[in-house]
Amino acid sequence: MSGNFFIDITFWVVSFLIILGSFYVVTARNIFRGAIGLSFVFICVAIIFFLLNAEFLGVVQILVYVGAVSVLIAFAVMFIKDVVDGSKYSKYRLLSAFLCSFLFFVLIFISQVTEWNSMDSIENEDALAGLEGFYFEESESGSILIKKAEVLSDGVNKGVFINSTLSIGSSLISNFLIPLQVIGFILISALIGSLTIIRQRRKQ
Amino acid sequence: MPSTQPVTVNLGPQHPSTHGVFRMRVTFDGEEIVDVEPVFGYLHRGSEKLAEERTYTQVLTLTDRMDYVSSMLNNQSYILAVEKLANVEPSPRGVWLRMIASELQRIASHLVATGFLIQDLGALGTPLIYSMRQREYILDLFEMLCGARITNSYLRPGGVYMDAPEEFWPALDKVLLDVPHAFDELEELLSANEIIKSRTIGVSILSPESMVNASITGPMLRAGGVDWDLRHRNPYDFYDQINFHRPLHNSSDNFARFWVRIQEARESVKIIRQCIDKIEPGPVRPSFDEVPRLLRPPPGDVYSAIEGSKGELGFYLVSDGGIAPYRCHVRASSLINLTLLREMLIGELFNDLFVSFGSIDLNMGEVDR
Amino acid sequence: MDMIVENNIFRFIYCNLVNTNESCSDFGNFLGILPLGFEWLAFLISGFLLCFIYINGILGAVILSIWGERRLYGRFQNRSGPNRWGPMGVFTSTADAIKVMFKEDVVPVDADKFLFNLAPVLMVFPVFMVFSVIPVGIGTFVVDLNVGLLFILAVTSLSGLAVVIASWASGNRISIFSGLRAVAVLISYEIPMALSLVGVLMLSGTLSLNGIVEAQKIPFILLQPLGFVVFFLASLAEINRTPFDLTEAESELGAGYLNDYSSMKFGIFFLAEFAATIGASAVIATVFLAGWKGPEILPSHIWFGIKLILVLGLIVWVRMSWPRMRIDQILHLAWKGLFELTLINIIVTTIMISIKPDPSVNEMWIMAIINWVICIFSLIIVSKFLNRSVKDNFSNLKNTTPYPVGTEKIKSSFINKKEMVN
Amino acid sequence: MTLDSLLILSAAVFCIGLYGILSKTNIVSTIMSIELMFNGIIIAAVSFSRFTPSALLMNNSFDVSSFALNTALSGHVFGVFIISIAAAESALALALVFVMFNKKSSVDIVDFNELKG
Repeated sequence: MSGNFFIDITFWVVSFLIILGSFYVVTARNIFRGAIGLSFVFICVAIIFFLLNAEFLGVVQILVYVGAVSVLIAFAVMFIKDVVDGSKYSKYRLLSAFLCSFLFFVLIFISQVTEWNSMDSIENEDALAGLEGFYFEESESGSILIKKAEVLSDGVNKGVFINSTLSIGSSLISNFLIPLQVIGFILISALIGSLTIIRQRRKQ
Repeated sequence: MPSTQPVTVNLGPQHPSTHGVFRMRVTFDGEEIVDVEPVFGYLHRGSEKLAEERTYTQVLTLTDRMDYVSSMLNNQSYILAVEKLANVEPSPRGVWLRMIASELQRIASHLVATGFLIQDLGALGTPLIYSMRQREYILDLFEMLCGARITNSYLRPGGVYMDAPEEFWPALDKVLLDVPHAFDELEELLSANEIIKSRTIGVSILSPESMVNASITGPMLRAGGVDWDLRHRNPYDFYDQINFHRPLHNSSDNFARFWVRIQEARESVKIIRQCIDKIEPGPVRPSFDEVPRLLRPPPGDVYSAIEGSKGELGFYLVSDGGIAPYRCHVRASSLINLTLLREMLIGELFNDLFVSFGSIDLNMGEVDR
Repeated sequence: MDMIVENNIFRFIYCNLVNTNESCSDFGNFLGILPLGFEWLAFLISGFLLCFIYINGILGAVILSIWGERRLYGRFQNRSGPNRWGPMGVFTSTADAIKVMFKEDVVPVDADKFLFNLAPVLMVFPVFMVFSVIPVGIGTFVVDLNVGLLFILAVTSLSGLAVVIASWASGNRISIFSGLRAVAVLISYEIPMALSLVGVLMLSGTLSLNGIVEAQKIPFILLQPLGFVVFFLASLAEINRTPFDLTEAESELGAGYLNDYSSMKFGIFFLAEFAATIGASAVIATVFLAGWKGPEILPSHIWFGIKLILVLGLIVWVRMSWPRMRIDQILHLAWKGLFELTLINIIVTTIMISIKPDPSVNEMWIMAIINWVICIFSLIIVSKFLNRSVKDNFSNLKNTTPYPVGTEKIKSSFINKKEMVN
Repeated sequence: MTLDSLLILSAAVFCIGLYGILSKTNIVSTIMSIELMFNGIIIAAVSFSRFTPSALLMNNSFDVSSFALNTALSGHVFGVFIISIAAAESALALALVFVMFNKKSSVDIVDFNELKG
């Protein structure tokens, strides 16, 4: 169980770093340092994704969040003045701290009380093979059947959690096709919208 | 545009591409230049004041150090002024020799200017080294003539210091064969490269009117279509016996300036060939009986100008009858060509700042003197 | 575990430490120093050793590549290049490294000291991470991620953050200029860079670099010429090489964001830059030139090295010959030129795959010819489109009328002799 | 690494982000806090998809098709959606920051109180 042990240790260390980094982001007076702390949190979250076998999501997290969003924020910080101690508290600081910690405990309580479905309760062996092990795909009268593979051979696929990229891709264009299109429209309208906002100022 | 605040940046005096020690306080709006304030004087050595303490021949060595990439031309301008002031009649062979030397220097200077354009555009030294290699051959010729490569002090009142050695003439022929090829190479580099063309054409345009008003001279003026060349308008030495074209361009942008320089260097090769044809044996300078080492010109003042590699290069000398000039003033072409720097740069991008600056082809030694 | 066991170096070290039956028995005899039950220790040690070997290999390659690049510069520029220290000057870079280490480490007064020191680290670690997924030979890699190509794109985008931090933390306006330019260029060029790889992904069907190498029956440069051109230019922009070296434009910004760095911090930036160049060449060699594949007269590592050096030489050649582009031209090229080219590439590849889902080698050659024709035509069209604004200004040169100044010759000779008044 | 610990982490990041939004007046800090909240949500989505099976897979009598397997990755897909939305949101928000800064040369939300009745 050496693998699990290392994964657990990494998880606890990284979670600690995430919470520490998040606190730094919301308390730092220097906005630029806050932005850098934010990108640190993003990287740590990507590590959590890697630990959860979500390689694709982890890589996208680094690509989009660290490579684009936090660089954009750092870029924006350069344009505003009073960066070094520009991040001030409002007068509701204590109230919001109380509210947020209350919400935090409520969330923990709910998550502990709720009985979540567990992976252990799956009894279908083919499903387990499809999720984490090796499996065959057999197409049979319109639906695809998953069979557990006993011997390793070329036609064997890895489980959806081990090789998630393929499955994410296929579900994006089958189950989630319409949300995908909507996301595309949102991205384009955001692009055009932000350009329009900037250009309107330029004319004046 | 209110959306961004202008940023003022200090560029220089220690900056890799200010062609010396030059300082500019540039105000940017984003990447666009909105204001330029040139600050110079970091290389001021008081040459004009020092000239008042030296004899007329010794002042020659100061002129070498002014524009150190075209010292032969500085020498020529100064010597012409002294000859006019002291009524010296030069000997013909000396004049032909100094014409050859000064045209060679013009080629060398234009090679440096063109090489540094491509360097300023961001090429990593390869074009610069190619043009510098060609310049080396010309400097070798100077070494044969006078023993020095850069600070020559070759000319004397009435001619030159000494005659060219035997091996000079075949070497000169070889260089004259090579130089047009080098310029073909450079011109191809300049006018066939998409990046260079798109970065220089239409950048930093100056109108001929403004250039004439600012008394800008030299290749910069001729790139704007003004046909003004002192070798043609006011022939000094034996330039009236020589046929040459004056290349003109009409767009007055960075590309035109360098195109004009390259064509001009080609014309220089033709001028040198004509000089070689016309040169005849004889003394290279009058004897010391006619022109003594210690000149004492009669009181008076004189202004004499030549067409230098960067524009009109003039010397104003005042004599009080003594062995040293009472006052020596230089009309430095680099300094006067700098006057329109602000007009050239405003509205351009940061990337083009040093390209436009380099297209003036200035030399800090001459600007600050 | 099964992913890592395919790795030859790792397996060699691991099996020499612990000789377990499952993964080691069918590959010959191993020492087995540690007793069974210490697999976790062997796992740690062999992982550490693997990374150690890799990082030192990269550092050695960087030192060698700096030397080789300088020698090449020398040849391009008609001079000898470094030749004093060691045979043919091999140790010049070593001497440089030692010199850099002993320089004084200056931190500017205005600098944000923590971030100023953090930036070199952030700059260098993504570069090493790029190498971790690249197979440099059969079974020679650190890890074979199933999202390898995307991982490379993600990790290289980190260097943009490092540049921003470095430029901001220096507290220097010229550095901030450099940082702003870097952000604009990096964010713009990430898009064509990622899109140019889509054709490769469609052909190979996998994101893993090992899978991409194995999928190349003929090198993808033949099947994806447009993708290659766009990826090459975009990676030049990502590693700040000429003609896209706006960030460190010596003739304008001095050294850009490196202005205030000295000593080993500067050395680390320098190292990261050259390592990034090697990394980009390695990615191009793997994705477009079939990586370690080649005729079996030479070992796979040698083939990879040859291809790497070829691409590196191409980058050096470009750097030596081309001047820098202006910032607006660079951004126009990304958005108006390369972006369209990638879309053309994707459409063409999609059509071809839908016609021939599983082509044989001969059919691939036909596809390659069609692709090259399309590539050349689209490049010509796009370059014409981009160059509409640039016109030759020789057209009206013949009928130039000189500006009417000084049309008559100067008659007086400027000489004015008079008595001096003392 | 269990579902419980991941949910606690997610809730913590979410609540810290909420605290940042409520307590800070600088708009850039607010945007950064929003990004933190997004991240907390993605952690929750991915961990649910990793540790809880969908009802389709729980059903033993159902044929395990690849459709059913893909539903196991809904959390990942939602993570991708959230990330893209966050990218669009941050671009738009930063454009707004520029505009606000030009208008009042300040990025403090306290200064933008023109809408109050």
